[in-house]
Amino acid sequence: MIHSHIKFYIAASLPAITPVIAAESGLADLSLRINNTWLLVATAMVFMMHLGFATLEAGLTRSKNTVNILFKNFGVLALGILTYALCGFGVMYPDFIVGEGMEWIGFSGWGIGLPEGYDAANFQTGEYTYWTFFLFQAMFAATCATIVSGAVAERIKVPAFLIFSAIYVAFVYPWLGSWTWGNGWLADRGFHDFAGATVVHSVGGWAALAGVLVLGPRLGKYVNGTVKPMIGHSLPLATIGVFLLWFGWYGFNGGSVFSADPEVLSRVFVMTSLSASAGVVSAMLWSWIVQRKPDLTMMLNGALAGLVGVTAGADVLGVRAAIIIGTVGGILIVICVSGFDKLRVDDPVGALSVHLVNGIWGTLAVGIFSPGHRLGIQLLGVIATGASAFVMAVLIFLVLKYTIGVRVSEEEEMSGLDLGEHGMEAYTGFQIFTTQ
Amino acid sequence: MIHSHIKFYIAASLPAITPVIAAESGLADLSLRINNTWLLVATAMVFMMHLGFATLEAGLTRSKNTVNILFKNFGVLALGILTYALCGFGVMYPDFIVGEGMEWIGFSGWGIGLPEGYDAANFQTGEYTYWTFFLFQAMFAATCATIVSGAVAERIKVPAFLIFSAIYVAFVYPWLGSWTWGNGWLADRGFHDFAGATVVHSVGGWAALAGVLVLGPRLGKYVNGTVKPMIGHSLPLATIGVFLLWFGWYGFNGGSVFSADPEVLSRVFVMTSLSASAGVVSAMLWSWIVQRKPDLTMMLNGALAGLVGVTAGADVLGVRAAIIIGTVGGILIVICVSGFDKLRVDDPVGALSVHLVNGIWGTLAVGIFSPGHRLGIQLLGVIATGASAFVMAVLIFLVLKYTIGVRVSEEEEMSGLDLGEHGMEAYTGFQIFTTQ
Amino acid sequence: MIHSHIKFYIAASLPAITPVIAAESGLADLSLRINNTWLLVATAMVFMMHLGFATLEAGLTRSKNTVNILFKNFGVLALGILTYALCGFGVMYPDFIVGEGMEWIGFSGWGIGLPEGYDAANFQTGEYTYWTFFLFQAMFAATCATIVSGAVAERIKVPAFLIFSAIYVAFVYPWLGSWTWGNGWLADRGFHDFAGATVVHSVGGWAALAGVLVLGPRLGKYVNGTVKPMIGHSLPLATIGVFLLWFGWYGFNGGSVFSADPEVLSRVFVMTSLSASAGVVSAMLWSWIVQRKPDLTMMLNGALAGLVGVTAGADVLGVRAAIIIGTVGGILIVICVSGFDKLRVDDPVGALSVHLVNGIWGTLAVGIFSPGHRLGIQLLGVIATGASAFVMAVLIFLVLKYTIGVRVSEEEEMSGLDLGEHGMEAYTGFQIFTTQ
Amino acid sequence: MKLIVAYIQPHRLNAVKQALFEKEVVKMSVTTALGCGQQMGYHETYRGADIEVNLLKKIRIEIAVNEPFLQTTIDAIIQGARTGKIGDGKIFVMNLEDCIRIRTGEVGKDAIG
Amino acid sequence: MKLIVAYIQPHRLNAVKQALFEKEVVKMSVTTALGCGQQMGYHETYRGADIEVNLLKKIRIEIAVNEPFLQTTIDAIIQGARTGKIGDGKIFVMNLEDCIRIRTGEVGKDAIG
Amino acid sequence: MKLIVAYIQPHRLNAVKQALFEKEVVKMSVTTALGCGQQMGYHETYRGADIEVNLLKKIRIEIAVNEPFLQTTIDAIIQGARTGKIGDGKIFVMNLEDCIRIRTGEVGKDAIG
Ligand SMILES: Nc1ncnc2c1ncn2[C@@H]1O[C@H](COP(=O)(O)OP(=O)(O)O)[C@@H](O)[C@H]1O
Ligand SMILES: Nc1ncnc2c1ncn2[C@@H]1O[C@H](COP(=O)(O)OP(=O)(O)O)[C@@H](O)[C@H]1O
Ligand SMILES: Nc1ncnc2c1ncn2[C@@H]1O[C@H](COP(=O)(O)OP(=O)(O)O)[C@@H](O)[C@H]1O
Repeated sequence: MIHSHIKFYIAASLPAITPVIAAESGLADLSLRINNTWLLVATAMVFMMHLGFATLEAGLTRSKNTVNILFKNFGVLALGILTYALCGFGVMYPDFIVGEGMEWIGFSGWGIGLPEGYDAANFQTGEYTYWTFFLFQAMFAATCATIVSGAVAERIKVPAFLIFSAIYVAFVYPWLGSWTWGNGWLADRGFHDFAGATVVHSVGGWAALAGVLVLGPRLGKYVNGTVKPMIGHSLPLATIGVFLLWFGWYGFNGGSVFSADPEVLSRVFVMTSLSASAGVVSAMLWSWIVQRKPDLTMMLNGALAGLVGVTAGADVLGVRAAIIIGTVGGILIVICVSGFDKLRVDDPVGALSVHLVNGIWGTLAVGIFSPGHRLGIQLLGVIATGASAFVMAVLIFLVLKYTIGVRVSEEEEMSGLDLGEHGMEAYTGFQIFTTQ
Repeated sequence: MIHSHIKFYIAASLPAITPVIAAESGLADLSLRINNTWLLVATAMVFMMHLGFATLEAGLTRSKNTVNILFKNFGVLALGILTYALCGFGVMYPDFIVGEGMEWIGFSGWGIGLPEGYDAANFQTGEYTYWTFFLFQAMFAATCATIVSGAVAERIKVPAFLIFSAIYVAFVYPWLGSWTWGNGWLADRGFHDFAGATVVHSVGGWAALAGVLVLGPRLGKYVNGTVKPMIGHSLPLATIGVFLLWFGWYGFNGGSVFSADPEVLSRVFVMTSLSASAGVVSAMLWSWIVQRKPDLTMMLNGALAGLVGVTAGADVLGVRAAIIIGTVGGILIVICVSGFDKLRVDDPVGALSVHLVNGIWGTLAVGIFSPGHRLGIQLLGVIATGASAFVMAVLIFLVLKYTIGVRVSEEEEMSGLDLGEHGMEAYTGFQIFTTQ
Repeated sequence: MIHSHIKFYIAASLPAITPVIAAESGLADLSLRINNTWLLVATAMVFMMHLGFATLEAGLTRSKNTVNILFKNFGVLALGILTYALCGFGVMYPDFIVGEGMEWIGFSGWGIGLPEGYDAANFQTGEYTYWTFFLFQAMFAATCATIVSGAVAERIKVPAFLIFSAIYVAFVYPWLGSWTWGNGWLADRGFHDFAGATVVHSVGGWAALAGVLVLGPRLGKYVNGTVKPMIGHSLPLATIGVFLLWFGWYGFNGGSVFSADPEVLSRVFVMTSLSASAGVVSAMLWSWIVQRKPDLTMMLNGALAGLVGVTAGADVLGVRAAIIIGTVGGILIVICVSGFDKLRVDDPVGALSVHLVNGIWGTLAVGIFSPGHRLGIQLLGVIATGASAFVMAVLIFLVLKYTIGVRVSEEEEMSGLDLGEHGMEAYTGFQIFTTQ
Repeated sequence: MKLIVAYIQPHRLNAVKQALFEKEVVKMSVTTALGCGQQMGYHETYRGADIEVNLLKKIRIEIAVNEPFLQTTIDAIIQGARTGKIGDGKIFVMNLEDCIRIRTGEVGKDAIG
Repeated sequence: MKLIVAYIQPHRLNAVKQALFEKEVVKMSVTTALGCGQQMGYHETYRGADIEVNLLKKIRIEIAVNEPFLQTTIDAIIQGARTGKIGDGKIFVMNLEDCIRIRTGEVGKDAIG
Repeated sequence: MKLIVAYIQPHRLNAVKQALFEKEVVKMSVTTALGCGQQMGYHETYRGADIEVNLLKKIRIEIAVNEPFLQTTIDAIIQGARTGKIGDGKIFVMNLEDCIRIRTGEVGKDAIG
């Protein structure tokens, strides 16, 4: 360990024979070094979003399903990374060379790895290595699957969820993503989705909607025309989750700059912060007016609304637009959370209001506020991506429904998926009312 | 996304026509790139301190007030960022150009934004962009408000807290801060407060003291001359909080270097760690002696004492001084927590002992241990900033008290602010004694 | 604060008189700046692992011992940093100049600090400063002690644990570590342990085994030949812990590159992620088969198994090897957790299966999968380091046993160490069955 | 006056409350409990080791009633709680000698409702 | 011997304990409970939906006493618990047939105190 | 029929269950409780302030039995719970007037077991 770095250092400083050339290539080398390191730090931050999702979703659901939701969120991260490595990455970025080193899996061309003689560092852009790019993308892919987890919580069978996630991350998400990020037809038309309000969040949101519709509402949620709230069991967990998501979003949006360019990167950080803050304050005030008391869970979702919304255009929007996007997002949350309930669309954690609705809103907002982009194209991207995502998600869920089944038995749902699916309790020893 | 970086890269490497000049400007560009990226990472780490405060304060208070404290800490972050953008930043750094792009708010010169033709990147110092500097400062401002939250917990009305925080972040904190950091009169006299032991922590601590005094102690805390402990409901939450605060402090102190200068930055990291560690060990031993058992909550506060203490001089102090500062800080915690109780100053989370007392101690310690600084000037800074902060905080709280009221009703206090202010419970389903 | 950076900036850009030389030295300076900053960020990430250990171990033990485990994990971090500064660092890196500035402690040559006239920045390698190197190493040292904490949980006396940790961090860990990392005899023979699968994890694991054997199993764990599971009280806490450990591992492995070299660093990130993911999936499937339900706690340990395993060779292994290491690790977890129970080796949190078993497996795997390394040497390193660690740990524990005693009284164990050692409850007010 | 103690399945509480409300029995006290009954428990594994779980989550309801309400109340509880599966629970009836409303000091039959 | 069961407001527990201690009733057992009584509950909103909360947090105290202490104990509970507001709670009295101290095996009146 | 209520030390629950099972008393209901008894509590400090802890964690067991089982059950509880130290707990016995099995509607002696 203590020796190993020395060779790298020498590599960087030795070839000083022709100083000017050395300085030139040294500059490029250092530039790569900075940008790549930032991107890896950003990757680790996006990783934290998965803990954020896990705790947020656990907090907003009932204690009898907590092990299950932690399981799903943790499992889908691992499964997502592996699936994306095996196949998703190749689908999403057709121009990247992949496939060497994994022929043993049975399908040449799949998997990740550099062919002999290629250099990960100066692989394509000179701003980051092949490996960095893969991992950052893999974290995004897993995020998309995690969004579904919360919406289908408290009733989906574990195998159904895992299979759905694997297929979605392996094929659907990367295929749709390639339209915008893989030099596809939406990119060609000028569709702008900076860090994935549509490509990640809406695509996840549409799958969540598909899941919710195929599964139906939780038992006892809508009784005789009234909505029976099923209250989340731990708001500290939920709050921890949103803080971590916000933290991770600096990596999610900041990493999407794909370099450490000071001007752009710092703008992205500021716009992200302002939009999130505006989402919090507007959801707070709006829920205060509508529900007569300021609702913590609405504020938490409000922050996420602002974050999702600004994701589409954090690189091209100004202070005013960021604040407006967040403010509208916060209000949308309060409206949509009850709105979906009125439509009997049962989304335990507000994933649809956050990721789907605000993913759409944020993507359109780029067309509204950024002079360089057209609302029509933005709308096209939203519709094309959304419709495809929804149709495919519904298809997968329906196939699962009529094969292995998607929903746990009534009895299991009543006693909780923790006992039913995992034979475990989240809080052993605690005396807890599991009457809901 | 995949394309967008290319232009930045070209910008950095293309103008290689006159190599030497290119190397020169390339070096400056890369230097900016590194420093700015570090500062943004540090900003995200300071962001985490807000989660730290939220969980620490929630953990050290009773479960019937948990939603309320999470609400306050989460809300004040968002409100703080927005308020600081709207006005605080302009007050604190009068030399920075602000105000363009936000005239719509109604007061020209307020808000943030760069005038046409300015370049955020090489805005002033060449070490970081305008936007980076703003956001880092905004996180600090919100920190100051969050300190108050814990001390006034379990009895303050939500509107009173939010209004106080907004005013404090918009005017008081930045105005006092400008004396030291905005090229003000204390800076001129050589007052040294590296990362804000006085400017942030004491200023927050004085406001906390003002709030505590205006509010009075919690019902049932001091009965017939005896102190009735009101025990925090979740020490895991509290412990998570302190770990996160310590983590965030690397960004708080490390970012305050305002560059990635290796020598200074690494010293700051080490001194921060040593002082915090010394605070833990000394609070552990001291509480072991005084209370006959080692007290986890004292250790947690002890770590924070060391962190606050070293904040004033982490850039100029050595190993020995850092350890002494932490050691004294840990002892101060154990003494002051009971001391404030004896004075019937009811601070549920120990915010005064941590931020106020150790903010003062750390600032003075610079005068004691650093040859380049004078104790007299340090004392002057402590007194001038402290007195002003305290007087203004008392004034604001008194105005609030006699207008909208600052304290919830006795009945609400008994049944808990979660139900009273928010109509929500933090732990739905759990059977919890809310007898205190 | 706002002024202070200016001098550093000048230092970096001014000496441009002879441009070529300036560019040369500027490049070296910037390279140092990047690498050093990355290493400090990695240090902060490793710091987070301590929160990860604290929450994981708290979650997997019973609520009546939660304060105690938080105390131990928090205290050992502080104690570890101080002890390592006082003496461990000097033992581990005999070639580094230490000892100045701490003679007051009573033993010249101990402590940390730079002699007059030395420059921390270009101290040895030019890739990071003296201070950075120390702090990164100190975090590792504390990690080693923390591993023990979980295995001996729920029955060890606080003073015994603290004294053991201090001695282990001060002498045993650094001495054994110096063989591999301090230019010692194992390094000379080509033993490869990239980031410490043996040097940190196994060394911690052997100490854990020693502690478990000297202490004996928890009361009521093995009754009449059957294993009575003592179920962890909070799986959300445990899950948070593993997420944080995974996050921190990016710093643990990534920092061990000891530079921001893009190629190596990004490979290390990817291999770390793949191995962890494979560990999760394989532990999930394996526990599903063996226990008939997928076990969240096994998955959590499975992730750690993958992480520990890949730690030995993340810099030299490929995609395939990383996935195999994780897969085997996940299966090892499921087998070993029950295996140790069958041997009546009572390890409440699975620390032995994770750190000891997978530390060994990962170290050997380097010999299997990396062409440049020999299995024989790897085995030699495992045995030499392991045997020495185990013998010394047993010795220390035995001395403690026959002097101050290592195990709490039966009565205290029944009512919980939180009351016995600390006079505090972790969850005040909650109605909890403490019947186990 | 009688004191009724009923152990029911947690998820039947709402139905029981509903059934009681319909019979205008609106006063009751509820706690959680662990119960061991005919439902002999089940086996689980935790980290590979076998666990015999024979204390299952139950809800304990305590209702004080005047005699005329006794049967109605019992019937309502049964109606709300019965699923026909093992574990549905038990109802216990004890004699209640006195009842006092703390607020007013009322005693006996008047205090119950 | 009698068994007293009292439901009180959570935050009156300290006052009740105090009042009992003054009357030298120092033995008791306490649990949390949810209660539904005259205090008909209240409405809340959670994420925009209406919740009817009619099970409020209460404290359940169980005290076994010998007859001579019965009235004193009841009075002390009332003294500590009464605020005059709806929700103050109820006291139930049952006959206690036997009482055994596990430690010594003492039975009856001697075992209670 | 009798209703037995026993307060025991939490960590004796397993032993009590074991002892009861051996006597074929397999039905019971268990809750947590805080108890104040001869064990007069102890003093702690929290953040430097003194706390008088006099409500200690206990387990409350409720068992309905037919008369012939009464003594066996009591003996089994004592056997499982006794350590000889203060705080071992108490057993209370009340008359049980009726018992109904919700699932089948059986009443009385048949419903208990
Ligand atoms: N004899 C008893 N004493 C105390 N509690 C009992 C007794 N019998 C049953 N219970 C309670 O009732 C619950 C349901 O009992 P069970 O025998 O499973 O019901 P069922 O016979 O309707 O299937 C048990 O879990 C326990 O809490
Ligand atoms: N008939 C009853 N059966 C069981 N518990 C009761 C009954 N009446 C009251 N309680 C308990 O007493 C508590 C207070 O009752 P409530 O009628 O609100 O008191 P008050 O009449 O003094 O205002 C209730 O929440 C409930 O727990
Ligand atoms: N008179 C009583 N009324 C209600 N509960 C009691 C009474 N006496 C004892 N208990 C319960 O029994 C527990 C043990 O009582 P204690 O007097 O400490 O037992 P022992 O006399 O065996 O040492 C108490 O904590 C309390 O929960």
